[in-house]
Amino acid sequence: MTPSVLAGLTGAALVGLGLYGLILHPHPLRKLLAFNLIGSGVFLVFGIVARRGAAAGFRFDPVPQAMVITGIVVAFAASAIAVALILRLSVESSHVTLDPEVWTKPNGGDTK
Amino acid sequence: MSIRPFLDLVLASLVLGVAIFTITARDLFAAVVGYVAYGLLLAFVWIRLYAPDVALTEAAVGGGVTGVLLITAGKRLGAPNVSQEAQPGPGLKILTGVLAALVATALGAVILMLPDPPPSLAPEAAAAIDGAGAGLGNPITAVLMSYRSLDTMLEKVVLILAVMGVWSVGTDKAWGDAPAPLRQQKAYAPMVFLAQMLAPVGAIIAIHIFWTGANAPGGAFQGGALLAAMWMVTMMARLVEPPRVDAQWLRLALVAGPAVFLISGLAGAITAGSFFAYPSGLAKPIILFIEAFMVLSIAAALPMLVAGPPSEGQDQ
Amino acid sequence: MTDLFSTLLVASLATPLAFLGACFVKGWRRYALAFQWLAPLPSLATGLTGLTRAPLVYDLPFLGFTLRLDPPGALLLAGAALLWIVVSAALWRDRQPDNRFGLSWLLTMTGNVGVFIAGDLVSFYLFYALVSIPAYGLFAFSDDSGHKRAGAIYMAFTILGEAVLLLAFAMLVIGEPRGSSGIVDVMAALPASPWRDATLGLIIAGFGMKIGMVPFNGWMPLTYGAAPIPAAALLSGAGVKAGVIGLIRFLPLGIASEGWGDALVVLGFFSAFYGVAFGLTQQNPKVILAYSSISQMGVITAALGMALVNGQADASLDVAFYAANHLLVKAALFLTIGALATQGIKRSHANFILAALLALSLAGLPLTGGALAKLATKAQFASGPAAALATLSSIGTALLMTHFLICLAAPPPAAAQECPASLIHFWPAAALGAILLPWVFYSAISEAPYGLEFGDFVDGLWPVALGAGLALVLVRTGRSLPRVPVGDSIVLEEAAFHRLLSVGPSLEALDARLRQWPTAGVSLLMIILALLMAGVSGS
Amino acid sequence: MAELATTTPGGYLLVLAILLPVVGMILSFTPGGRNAERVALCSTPFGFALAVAIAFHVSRAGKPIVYAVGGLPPPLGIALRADGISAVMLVAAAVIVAAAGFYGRAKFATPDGVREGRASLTFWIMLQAIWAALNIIFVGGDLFNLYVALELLTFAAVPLVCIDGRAETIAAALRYLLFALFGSISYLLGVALFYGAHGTLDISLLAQRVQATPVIWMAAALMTCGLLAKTALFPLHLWLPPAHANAPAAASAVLSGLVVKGSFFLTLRLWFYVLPALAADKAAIVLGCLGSAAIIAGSIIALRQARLKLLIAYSTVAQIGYLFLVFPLAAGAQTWSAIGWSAGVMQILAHAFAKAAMFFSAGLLAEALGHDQIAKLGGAARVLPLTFLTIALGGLSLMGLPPSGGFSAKWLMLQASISSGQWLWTLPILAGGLLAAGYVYRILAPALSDDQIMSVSPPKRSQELIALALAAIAIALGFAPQTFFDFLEIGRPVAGQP
Repeated sequence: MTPSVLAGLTGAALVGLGLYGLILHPHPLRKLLAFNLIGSGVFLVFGIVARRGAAAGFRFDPVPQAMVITGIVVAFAASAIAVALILRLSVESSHVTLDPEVWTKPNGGDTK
Repeated sequence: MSIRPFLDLVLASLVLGVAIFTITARDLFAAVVGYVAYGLLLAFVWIRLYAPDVALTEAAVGGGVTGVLLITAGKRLGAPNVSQEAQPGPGLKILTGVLAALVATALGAVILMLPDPPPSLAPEAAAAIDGAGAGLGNPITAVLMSYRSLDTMLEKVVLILAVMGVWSVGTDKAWGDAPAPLRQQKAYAPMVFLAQMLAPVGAIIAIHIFWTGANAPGGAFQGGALLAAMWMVTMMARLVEPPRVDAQWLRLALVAGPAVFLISGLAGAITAGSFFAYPSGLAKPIILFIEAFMVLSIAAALPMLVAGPPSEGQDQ
Repeated sequence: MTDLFSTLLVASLATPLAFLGACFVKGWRRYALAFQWLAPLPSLATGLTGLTRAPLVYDLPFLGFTLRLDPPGALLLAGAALLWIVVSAALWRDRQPDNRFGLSWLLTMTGNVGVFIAGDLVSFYLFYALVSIPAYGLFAFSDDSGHKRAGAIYMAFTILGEAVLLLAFAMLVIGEPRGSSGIVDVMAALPASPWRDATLGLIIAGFGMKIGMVPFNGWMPLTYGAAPIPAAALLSGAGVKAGVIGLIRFLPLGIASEGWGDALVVLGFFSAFYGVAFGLTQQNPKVILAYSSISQMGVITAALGMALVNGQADASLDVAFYAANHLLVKAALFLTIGALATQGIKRSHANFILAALLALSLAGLPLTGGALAKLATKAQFASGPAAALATLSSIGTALLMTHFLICLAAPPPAAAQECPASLIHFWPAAALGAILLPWVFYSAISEAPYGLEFGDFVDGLWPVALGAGLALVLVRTGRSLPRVPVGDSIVLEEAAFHRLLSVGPSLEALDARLRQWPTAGVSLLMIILALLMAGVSGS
Repeated sequence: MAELATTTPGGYLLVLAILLPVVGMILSFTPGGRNAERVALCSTPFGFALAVAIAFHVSRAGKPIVYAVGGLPPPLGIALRADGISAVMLVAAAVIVAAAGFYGRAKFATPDGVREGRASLTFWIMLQAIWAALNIIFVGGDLFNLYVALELLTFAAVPLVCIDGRAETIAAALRYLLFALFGSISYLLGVALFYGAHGTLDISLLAQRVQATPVIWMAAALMTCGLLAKTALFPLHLWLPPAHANAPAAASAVLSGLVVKGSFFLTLRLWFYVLPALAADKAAIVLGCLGSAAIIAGSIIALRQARLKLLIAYSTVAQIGYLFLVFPLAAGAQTWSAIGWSAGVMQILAHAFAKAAMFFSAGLLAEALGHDQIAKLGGAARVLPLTFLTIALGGLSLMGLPPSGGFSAKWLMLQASISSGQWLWTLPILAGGLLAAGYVYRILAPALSDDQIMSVSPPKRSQELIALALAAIAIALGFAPQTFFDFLEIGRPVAGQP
């Protein structure tokens, strides 16, 4: 098993793990962690694609690697916004939850 | 038979083990700490994949800055306040587990089925290196700054947007004020000392990474991220406090990178016949020039994303 | 001359549209509504001109609409325009109804004019919707719960009919190989269309809802019961004819098609007798007239069915004449309710006789327009069981109309306020017009002479007399008829609908479940796997 | 195929259409303050002009116009392409963004006495960012570039949801963000597999290279699912009703009218432009079934809502369902595919304009009456005639009654399903129309009745007119001539002849 295949399978396993956590963890911060796990799994898939693409004197295909760098930044930006929302939610309400039942009161809602 | 495959296997199982811990840990904070460790481990995987640029980025952002972000958040949240009924039942757990495993298996299977010989743009990238690639020794920088410059420019726009998004979560009253300090308590003396020592050294290393990024692993993003980390360290030591969000210098620093990128991209239409093209011969200096501003923007954006929205009474 | 005629044709549509446009200019709205009785004038002229001419087709240069006027359309257009002019003029002379009502009125009028001259599927559908949907505003903008119920039921049938017709029209247009959506073209292609039977079934169901064909009849008595008299006169007179023209246009009359023809005959006569039977159980004259409409529309359906059986292409004009007669008489009958309910018009014998003549005209009383209408459909009901059933339906109509006249003796008190004073003064003229005007039209459409011989006279008279006599017997023997709620079967349909509504809460509960994060996540994974399976197994 | 890789005349306009809102965003952020509003509003006419110019060029060329960014053609570089549907969507986005801007001015003008307000600055920047992201999505030719645009779109949309800072809006925004991230990561994974399989992410190059291998199916499944999550296709709609119903009206209109169409547009691109060579009948049926479920469930639940804005939001869930009938109805190269295709694009446009108009009106109504409870709308049409006229016109299009874009869409969809022999799709199409009539009736019937209404504060006439104008466009779409549908065909790959 070459390192790249191993990394690819690790990536797939990370995606699976992350999906499990993202779906089941009730706390949004835990969901965010799980999202980042999936993200790194996906980047690893890019990584093995890049590694497999070694050619023309390069030990890797630079294009997917560049995409990973862009992807990491974007994922970080997403995490930052999510964290800001989670923190604000914890200030505004005692419930840090995504459970829709808490928020959809039959007569609640905006009155503007 | 070398020891390498064995080491790879150990590394992979370590990464997976920490990932499993992150998912299964009961305590929120423990999970966050687990994730930070995971980010650092992942950097080693990237090195094994001959991706030092990605490894640097992953270490700086995936492990470092994201780590600070999550740890700060975990601390501010305190004990998670999740009621028991929100916990999924065993049936749902099994179903989710089976489905997630199926997706992961399918993914693993198709990864093994990827075509051989593998397709690659490496030959094209190599061939273009002296033209559009501006003779940059680091092909990744060439991809980021030239071949796929539109992506990179947009990614910087995404960062500004994210900063604005984070700021917008604050209250109306606090608008214009500074974000809350990264640490509420007074900093320990050793922390202050560390920051005083580390920051200048880190800054120099950051500039070096950016500068060598043209030809060696590294580049604007990695350099900027390291610079950002140094700013964050000094903020955590409370040597400096986060700036006010309506400070013009801050806004200018945030938009400098994408703005300069945009202007030179537009200018490319005149000087090089196409938007986001560089005039031959001048390409490398122009790219370095743009990257310098991007370092600045990244160094400003990442700490602001970590610091969070403006907070009332945080007037400097 | 043809150019002048096309100009008239375009003006028939353009004038109401111009009035409609004027309603959106603030200062003009009042006048546009008050003078909207002028809007159908070009239609009247067009209709009269078009009666005796070859069909005219005119493509509007913009919008892609086609206008087409043939004699059946012209006949109904002229009748409808006349009715709109008379009723609108009287209504707005009396009072200034509010904008919602006025706008609904004008929209319904536009649709009613348009539906007779639409030449392609899309514009027909548009005008058909326009004559049906805004009519809601003519009776249902009320805070009274009964009116609201009638409005809701009317709307439900209307929209359901629209949906059925949309599917039918889509089949028609797809069945036309050259991509034309002209009604003539799609109908020419229908016999060869692979979707022929489905199309015809949908056409009959769709227009059946508009003309109150049993079992889609429940809305009609409710609506006419709720509508103020002028609105009821227009809806029953002109509005319903949109369904008739629909059947005329979209049944392949020239091609013998026994199965569908027989089905229509059965459906039609069933409606005809059903309307009589259930009308007899009612006491409110407006509701009785509604049941009479159900019955009369049944006769029209049966006539069309016979035409389909025999492949009579020219039946369209005969049926249109029958419908035009019903248009005038039914509207005049509604005005009769208002007229006799007020003190303004004396309940003299003369007035009552006039009302009786008008009512029995519907049953084909000799020398009235109704007799001509019967004569016009003679070709369809020539012999055999159909002829017997037609006679039987005349008897039924006479019976029902006599029952109406009896109930008219004590009209509902509200009827007086519903009917504008000008219309009441005008009523004798309107009634006479409704009885006599068909004579004018008849010469234009048919060469078959109306025999004034004694034998014919007796042939026409005995069913009417028999029906009237039966009604009187019914009164004498006492009211042992069961009380049926207005709209009969609608009560059951409403109950079924309410049972259907109970799907709502369970679906809402399901939705709440699906919107849980874990469920949504699981759904996502399942869709990934489903798409993967679909792809891998399909290739 | 080289013609899709090199710059064509007019191609530079594509770059300008993307950069205009990006520049606007940067100028709004720095120096900020009142400037943001001015920049955003001033750029809308230019954006509209650019979109029209692009449409003109596409129409004149009769084929897609292309720009190779940096002069570097794909696979190494990124190409931008505008075909018929791109051009139409660019124009629609420009109109709706401009309308939202001018409508939003009443609420989001920087308050007096303040240099810069949080909500104002956020609104103007996010509005332009959404515009930029949509423009990229409409003309992007590279799947990874489109990923970045998709993220830009999400990051711009989320803050608009919670712009008023109430706890439930923040929870709604968080749900939206996290589920959208779920979707984007799934999309990105598909991108990785595409690259791994064929070494390029350029749409037209991929279209030539793809083969029906498990890798490609996995990639397509992952990307589609990611896009479905962002489009809120039932049963992945958990985030949409709270997010769209709680955002301010100006934002809801853009979110419901345009933002969900962005990810749907990419789904179209994926199946009809990247994968036309694949026999995807079964996958198309899966999508069609989900769409049908969305129509039925979304409409019925809309019928049961107590609040107007929630009703409109659920109506969006239902109307999104119609969009997915395109996949079975426009697949392949049969005569009916073109009809199905026209129907799908018409549905996008009609819903975008009608829904934006409805949300604008719902906002005005809530402001005038102080609530948006449907049960308490009795008699409201007499005091807010223009607002209810707008709701009625928008409702006409949602119900699919003529003349309206919604009618054209359903009319064409029915034709496509009949002539393709896919009878079953006619049922949800018609049932959805009936149910839509039901919920529109629920709003209009009490409002038009004689019930008494308490006094109201009249809304701004200019805002009412903006909403009415959008509804009028939804109606006018019903008169679209054949040349319009021919225009939509420009650049549509037909299976078997890439």
